[in-house]
Amino acid sequence: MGVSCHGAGKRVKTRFDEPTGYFVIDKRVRNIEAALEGIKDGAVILLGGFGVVGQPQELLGGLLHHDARDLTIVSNNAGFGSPSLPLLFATGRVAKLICSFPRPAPPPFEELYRSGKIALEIVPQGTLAERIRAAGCGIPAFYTPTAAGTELARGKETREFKGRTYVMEHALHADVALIQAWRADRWGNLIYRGTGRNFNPVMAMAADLTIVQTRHLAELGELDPETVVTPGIFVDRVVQIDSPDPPQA
Amino acid sequence: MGVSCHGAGKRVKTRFDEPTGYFVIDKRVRNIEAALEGIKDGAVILLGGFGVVGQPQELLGGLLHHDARDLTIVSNNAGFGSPSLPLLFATGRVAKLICSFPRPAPPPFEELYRSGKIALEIVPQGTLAERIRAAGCGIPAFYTPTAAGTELARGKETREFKGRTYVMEHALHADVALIQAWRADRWGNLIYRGTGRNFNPVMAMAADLTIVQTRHLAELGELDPETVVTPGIFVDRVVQIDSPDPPQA
Amino acid sequence: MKPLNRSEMAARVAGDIPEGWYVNLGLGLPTLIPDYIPKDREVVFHSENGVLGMGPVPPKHEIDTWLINATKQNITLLKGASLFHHADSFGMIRGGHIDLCVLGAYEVAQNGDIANWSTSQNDVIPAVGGAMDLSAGAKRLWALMEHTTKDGLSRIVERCSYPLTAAGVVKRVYTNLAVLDVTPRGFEVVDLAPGMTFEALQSLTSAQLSRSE
Amino acid sequence: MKPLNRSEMAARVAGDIPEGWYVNLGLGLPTLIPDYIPKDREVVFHSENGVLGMGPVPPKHEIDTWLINATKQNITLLKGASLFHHADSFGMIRGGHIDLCVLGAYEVAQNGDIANWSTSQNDVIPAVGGAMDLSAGAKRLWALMEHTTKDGLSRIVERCSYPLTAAGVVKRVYTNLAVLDVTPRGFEVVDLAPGMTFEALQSLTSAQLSRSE
Repeated sequence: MGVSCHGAGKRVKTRFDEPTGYFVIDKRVRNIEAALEGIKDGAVILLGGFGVVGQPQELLGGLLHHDARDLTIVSNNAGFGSPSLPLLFATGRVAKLICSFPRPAPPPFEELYRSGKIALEIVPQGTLAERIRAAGCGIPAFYTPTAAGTELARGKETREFKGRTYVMEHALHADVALIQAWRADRWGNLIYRGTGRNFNPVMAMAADLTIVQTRHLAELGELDPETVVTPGIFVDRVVQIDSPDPPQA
Repeated sequence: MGVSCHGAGKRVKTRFDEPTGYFVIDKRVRNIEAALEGIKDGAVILLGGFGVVGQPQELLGGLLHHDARDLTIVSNNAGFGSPSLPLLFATGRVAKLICSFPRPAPPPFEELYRSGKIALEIVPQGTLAERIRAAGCGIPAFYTPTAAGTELARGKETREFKGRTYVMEHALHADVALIQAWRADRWGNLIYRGTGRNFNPVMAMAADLTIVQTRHLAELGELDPETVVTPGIFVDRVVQIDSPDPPQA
Repeated sequence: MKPLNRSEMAARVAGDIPEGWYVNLGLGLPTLIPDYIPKDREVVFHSENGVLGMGPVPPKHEIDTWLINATKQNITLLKGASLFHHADSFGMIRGGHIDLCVLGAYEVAQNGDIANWSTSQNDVIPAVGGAMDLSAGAKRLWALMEHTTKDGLSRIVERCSYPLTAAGVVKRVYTNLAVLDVTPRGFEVVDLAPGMTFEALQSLTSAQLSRSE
Repeated sequence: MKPLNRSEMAARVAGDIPEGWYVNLGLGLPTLIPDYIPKDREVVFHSENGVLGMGPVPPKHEIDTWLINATKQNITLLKGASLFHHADSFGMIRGGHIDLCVLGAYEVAQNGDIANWSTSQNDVIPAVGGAMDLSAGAKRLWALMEHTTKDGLSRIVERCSYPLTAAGVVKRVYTNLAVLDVTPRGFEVVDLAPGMTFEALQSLTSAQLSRSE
């Protein structure tokens, strides 16, 4: 006997722990470069944060020096107040933004948009969150009352339930999610801080490759199981970054 | 000027607090009778718990002495190991059970089922949880791969997305939810214990009247905002009960 | 006749919000409302980026920059507050758990249509945020807005000319000149600014008004 | 020929689970698997009632009765465990985040169909639990079962006679007699119990078997 399925778990990082002789789950990576390894041209990237709070600045900064092109970025905002996202637009490597509120838009985005060099898909904020959650939860489509009877429902299938009109919306799955957490352990369990939570937990569920920058690392067992917000199952890589607090708003 | 909308918020319990002279939110009620007041004939009742863990035994016990008839109970189990649910079935006041796993069924349920006196709708456990969440979140229907091609999808609409067949499922809304929490405050914020969480948080969202029995009351501000599982907005009534821990399994 | 100023408009709305309501406030004018809620009433403010129990803007030296509201101002948390993620937050909204949402608007029509997200002009990047979700999901939607444009055109209209945010959802409109209910018979005047008459209001309003019974 | 006993069957599966996998185990036989995972491998067990990082059954005096698994046995939590509600738990399952689910079964067919929830007999109350969600949602579904009924009828079949739990989802079957892969060409024998031959196995199996290449 002895057919092995070893190594088939592409999502899970394990390592041989010399002192114990055990094969353990360890999703920590050394630096931002290692965290962003393997992002491909044409990737759809979920970007956590609401404004700058909870937006993974250093991962975004790393993406500036990456060579992946033709990216689709999914983010609630277009980079207002963000040090890194406008610079990423300026590289010309973002082909499309899926967004609920791209105002006020930073200059590079505004310019690319006006000259037709970047595509923009406006999605109502709650529909955006629910489409991402649906992708994470194996729901290919759902119905919502949001946007029924408006321009944003144009061309979309609608349906009546109990006399009210609803719009069918599809799951929004991604290749990569870039997440900011407050504390994380080697299994990838995450806890957020304040309103830095926002889109991060649902985005963490909805990508093939979920990459987390965390302010603090915790020992396994330090995070209370009752208070973990994102269970490690959704996380592929964790990099610890001494990022500054968000600026005063 | 002075058109008042006062009192229109039927879901919210407020009271005049004499010492401060303030009108404050206070969802606490004195006893089980007050907690269960107003449940009507024909009510659809969501019942929290997985097995007996997280099942609100004392609220269920109170329902035994209630006069509402023709009830529909939505519960993961049919009362195995539960002191109260089998007794409720025995009253003959439950017309229908919506359930994922009614085995082993307690004698009164088994008998009523065999004699056709109680209707049984079997729903896959994940579909049950998602239908309840959908009701709480304003999603009238969604698609799931679960049960596609099986007896439980018979008569249901199906649809292909990217070559795979999915079943359309509808939101499961209720008149009443009976919830067990570990700690609660007067705003109705809830924290659960261990696997007592189970269906309780989604059920709390999906009923017109959400009634909570809690083991402990907390002062407002004692529950950490980061760790509240059910925000008070979903809760109508809270009764503190010195209920025993679940029995050894 | 003296139109209400911005503070008076916010105070006028605040006075109508009963204790115990869960309330979401849109960008702009509505964000002034919490300052005018009578101090003896507990009202719970929701911010769609994941906060229930939002407190006032803190003094500079007490700011926690990890706490912002939907307008991206720093906020505080009241005792009893809770934090949650975006899908849960919009579940509250879409699921009808928010008692009241107060939004600014470009136009409100007599059938309850609201337009507040896009002026359809190509020189402005469109942005909807949570306005469509809130309009479709809250138990009650009130609009808070200037009665007319700077050029004197009525924003209270028979039919919206701008793209809709949601159809048939506004229950009440608070302007600097009046309070109007949206009824099956169209706009009904509930209240007038000091010195304003029904006739004068009608002359400034393109939609037909009726008196409250 | 000596068929594997229940412990040996569980151990046979356990040996094939690599470190780092997230694994959900169905009722019955599969619940024995964790005892046989090699101690040097971190495997994370999921229980659909809201636990990730389930540990072994505790000694009596250390039981926390608020912690149970899907079989409703008291459990422990490992370091790194997390707790969540039912919709989140089945989101993990349906969303394809569970690497492996091992279920018991009445029958598995050569096209990957599995029947494990109902025998269609009127004298048993039907009960599905999470079996359909797990079958449809896990990345891989393995079945762990006796090769034949007590009466010697094959449970490895051309076509299921009992109502399906899910269609076309089983990747591998572990029985007391063999390990079979479900392939586009039907069942392929991957491994045989000690002393068992391909021919003897085929004679006990109603579906056509082929040899692994």
